[in-house]
Amino acid sequence: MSDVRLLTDRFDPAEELAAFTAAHPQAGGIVSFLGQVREGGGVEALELRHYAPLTLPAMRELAEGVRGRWVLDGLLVVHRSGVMVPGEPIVFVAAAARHRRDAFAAADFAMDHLKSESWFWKREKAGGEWRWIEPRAQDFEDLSRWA
Amino acid sequence: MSDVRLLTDRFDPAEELAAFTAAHPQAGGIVSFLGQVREGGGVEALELRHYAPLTLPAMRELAEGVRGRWVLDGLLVVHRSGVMVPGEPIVFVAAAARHRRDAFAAADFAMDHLKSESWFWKREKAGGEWRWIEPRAQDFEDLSRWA
Amino acid sequence: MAARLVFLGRLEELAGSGDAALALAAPLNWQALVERLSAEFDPLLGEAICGDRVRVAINGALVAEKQALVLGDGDELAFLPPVSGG
Amino acid sequence: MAARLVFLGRLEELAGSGDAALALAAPLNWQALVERLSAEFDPLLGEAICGDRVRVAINGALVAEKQALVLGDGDELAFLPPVSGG
Repeated sequence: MSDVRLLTDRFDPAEELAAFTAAHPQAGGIVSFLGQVREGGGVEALELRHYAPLTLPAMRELAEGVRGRWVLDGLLVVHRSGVMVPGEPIVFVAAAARHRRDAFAAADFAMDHLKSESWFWKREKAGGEWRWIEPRAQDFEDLSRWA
Repeated sequence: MSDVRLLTDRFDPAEELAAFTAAHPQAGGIVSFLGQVREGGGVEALELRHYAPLTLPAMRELAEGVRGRWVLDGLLVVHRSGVMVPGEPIVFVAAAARHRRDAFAAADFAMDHLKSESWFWKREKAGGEWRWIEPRAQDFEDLSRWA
Repeated sequence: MAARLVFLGRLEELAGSGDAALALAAPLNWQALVERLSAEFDPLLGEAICGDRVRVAINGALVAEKQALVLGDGDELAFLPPVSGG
Repeated sequence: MAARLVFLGRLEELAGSGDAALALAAPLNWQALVERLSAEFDPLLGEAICGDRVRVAINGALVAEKQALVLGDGDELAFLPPVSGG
């Protein structure tokens, strides 16, 4: 079973890693990715909107796809929605596996697909003004690595 | 500057992640790898020996090599020596970067090189008997990915 | 009779809000819907939702061909521009 | 006069301990050292340290060609079999 959550409130990635590690003592390796709102880039706040009927089901489907592709002991996907400030975590993905390579590939793949295919719309506040963020070409390039 | 430590006592990877994240608020992404003594494989204990004049200097040199190869905001390498029991962390590597791909590649590369080139000798206790572990062919294959 | 419309991403700006109720006298096909939205909201909104990259979901399910949909009483229709990543 | 020997990994088993002092009457070259270790510890130890995959470090520095080393008073000589990963 994978643990897939869409949260509206701030979460603590270190606590998530501790709980996930404790839940998978049989795994030799755990790879995690933490994405956070960067400080210092002039962004005052970031908002992620989602469409509830699609977003969480698609995240669960992605997790199932990852589980089918690599041999994992566990997979965790935690994603925020709503307004976040610099330093605040946006997404935390962790993959536990017997073999290191599987854990790295699974976390990497999950992030590439979350970034490019998840039902999230992002806007950023800078200089007091909100503006919607367009899809990045880099996200599609990242995705094409897995084709 | 990288944070490279060789520890003789148990450490808490979640605490390390929290401190590393707090130290790098300008990084958008942080990839970590945690290696722990697996439960359930019949191993009762694992011991890592090292040779002090070589081991930590080589870990520092590896960290410098990683910093030269990818654009990182920070790099953390924490490695245990001594006797560890199942569930206990062995190694924790974290890379903070503006770009997700750099953080993934740096952590992956650091682990492959730590596993295959670091001055550690490992023995395992199973059925009450200690036995030395030979180098694994897989470690050398992992390494050849970066050539 | 009414349907609920949901506008995601920058479509929200064109629509003036993230969701709206649309009064219906009878079921609307795609072309009639685009005309209604152009008239009641903004002609740019009507144009935007016709773009190839804007998907639609009806009652939470993605629609394969939006030109073929028919909007009826009680339906929720969501307009989904390209996602911009988490 | 004495030198310190350090045995890592499975060489420790052949040597009977992780380190040992070696009394020296005069500096020892590699061949004389292998003979001393075979005689005082175990012939298998002498054989093992000659293997291509066993590196040596003198006073903490890796030696490029172990056959060329000369062990003198106060030196620390470490025998390093292939590492087995962290």
